[in-house]
Amino acid sequence: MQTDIKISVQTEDFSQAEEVALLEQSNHSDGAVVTFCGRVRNRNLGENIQGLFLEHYPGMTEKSLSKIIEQAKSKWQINRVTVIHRVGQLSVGEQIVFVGVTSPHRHDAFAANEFIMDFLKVNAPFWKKELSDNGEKWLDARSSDQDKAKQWQ
Amino acid sequence: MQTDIKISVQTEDFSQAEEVALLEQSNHSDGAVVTFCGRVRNRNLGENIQGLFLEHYPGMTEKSLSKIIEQAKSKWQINRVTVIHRVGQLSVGEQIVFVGVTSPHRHDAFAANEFIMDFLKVNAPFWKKELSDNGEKWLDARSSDQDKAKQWQ
Amino acid sequence: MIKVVFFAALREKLACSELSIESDNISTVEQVKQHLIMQQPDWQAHIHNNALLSAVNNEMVPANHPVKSGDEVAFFPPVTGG
Amino acid sequence: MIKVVFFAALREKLACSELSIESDNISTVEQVKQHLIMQQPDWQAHIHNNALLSAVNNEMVPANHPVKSGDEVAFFPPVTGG
Repeated sequence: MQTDIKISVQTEDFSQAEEVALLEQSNHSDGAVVTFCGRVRNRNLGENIQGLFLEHYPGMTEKSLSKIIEQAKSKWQINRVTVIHRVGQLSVGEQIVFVGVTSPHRHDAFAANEFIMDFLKVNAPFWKKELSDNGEKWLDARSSDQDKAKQWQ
Repeated sequence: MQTDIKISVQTEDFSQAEEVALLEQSNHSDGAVVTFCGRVRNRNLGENIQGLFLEHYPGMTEKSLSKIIEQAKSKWQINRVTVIHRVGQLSVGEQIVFVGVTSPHRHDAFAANEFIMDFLKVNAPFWKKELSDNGEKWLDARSSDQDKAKQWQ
Repeated sequence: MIKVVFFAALREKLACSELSIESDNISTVEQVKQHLIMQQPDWQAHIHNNALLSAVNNEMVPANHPVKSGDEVAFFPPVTGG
Repeated sequence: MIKVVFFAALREKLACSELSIESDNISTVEQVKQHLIMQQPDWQAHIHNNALLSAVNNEMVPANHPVKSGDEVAFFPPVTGG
């Protein structure tokens, strides 16, 4: 059986088109493909953003993402999953994270993709430092992200 | 203000990469992009599928999709929406439908995208005729699709 | 005149995609159906099918929806796109 | 020996990304924290922060989680990726 899970933590940018092509390649049983892509916004909490610096915990990051994907696989019928997360310095508009999921059933693909993003937000060891007009600042975690993850239980 | 809604019913194939690029172009306020792509599966209800023929009701189709998108816009904070649906003869593995949604908030992008797909499935005038090993057959609507759409109310 | 259009499996069963009927004495979708069956009795089973959907001027409507001269009335099976 | 690593805002506040401590008399994450504060009293406010998260060997764990020689213990603020 081929490996259907791809996890990558990388400084380089990625191509959504290539990732979708990999998810769909020789895959004629999954009729549904759902993707999420998160990018650096130009505004956050009222401030003008110039960019982000993303730090992570090498080693733990991959294990944590792998565990989240396994949980999703145990809840829904999904076959291929790709998670890419960038680290390092990113400018406004740049891609930060990509999650792609394939399934024979569209609801499974939607639910699993959102589940993976919700748990990535609270369990995967990434930290954002924001560079705005007011200088550098580590972002605080949002209680709304904790609430979203709890809703799956 | 530029038009943020794109609806296309077409026989030609489309490029998800180009559609995502259009959704993201000069769009630095929406941090979340969710896409759905549905493709022709090789199996359905136990039969080997060779392809599909898709018929639609020209004129009504666009109005119906436009109404579904407006409903989604009234429920969630979403900015750009693209819906592409192909008609005519399609082979296994070919793309049938694409829905792309951008938002400042990931949950809004996920929910609106799934809402649009769920209502497209029950309200947009498209019909599939399946070509399988057992010949040609118009597909029956599924009660599970009606149930999914009702869950949003 | 009222324009009547049929789609998909229904179009094939009736062997008809489009026709026009006089609008005299027709004021609802249900009356359009009755008129069609009067003209073509062998269409009865296909037209009097509870699953059949109706649209007037491109809007999905119930059977008691008003119809007037110049309207386009469509009948079709439950949709199966996406 | 126990390897201790710090990340993000905590790493910057402590001005330290990694250190090693003797594992004698240390059997839980909470005891690692106490040991660090004993060595560096000015770390107290940063280490005794209820929001702080802990991981042992790359798994997120509560403060009473066991720790033994050879383990890697990490402390970091709530995560903010995605």
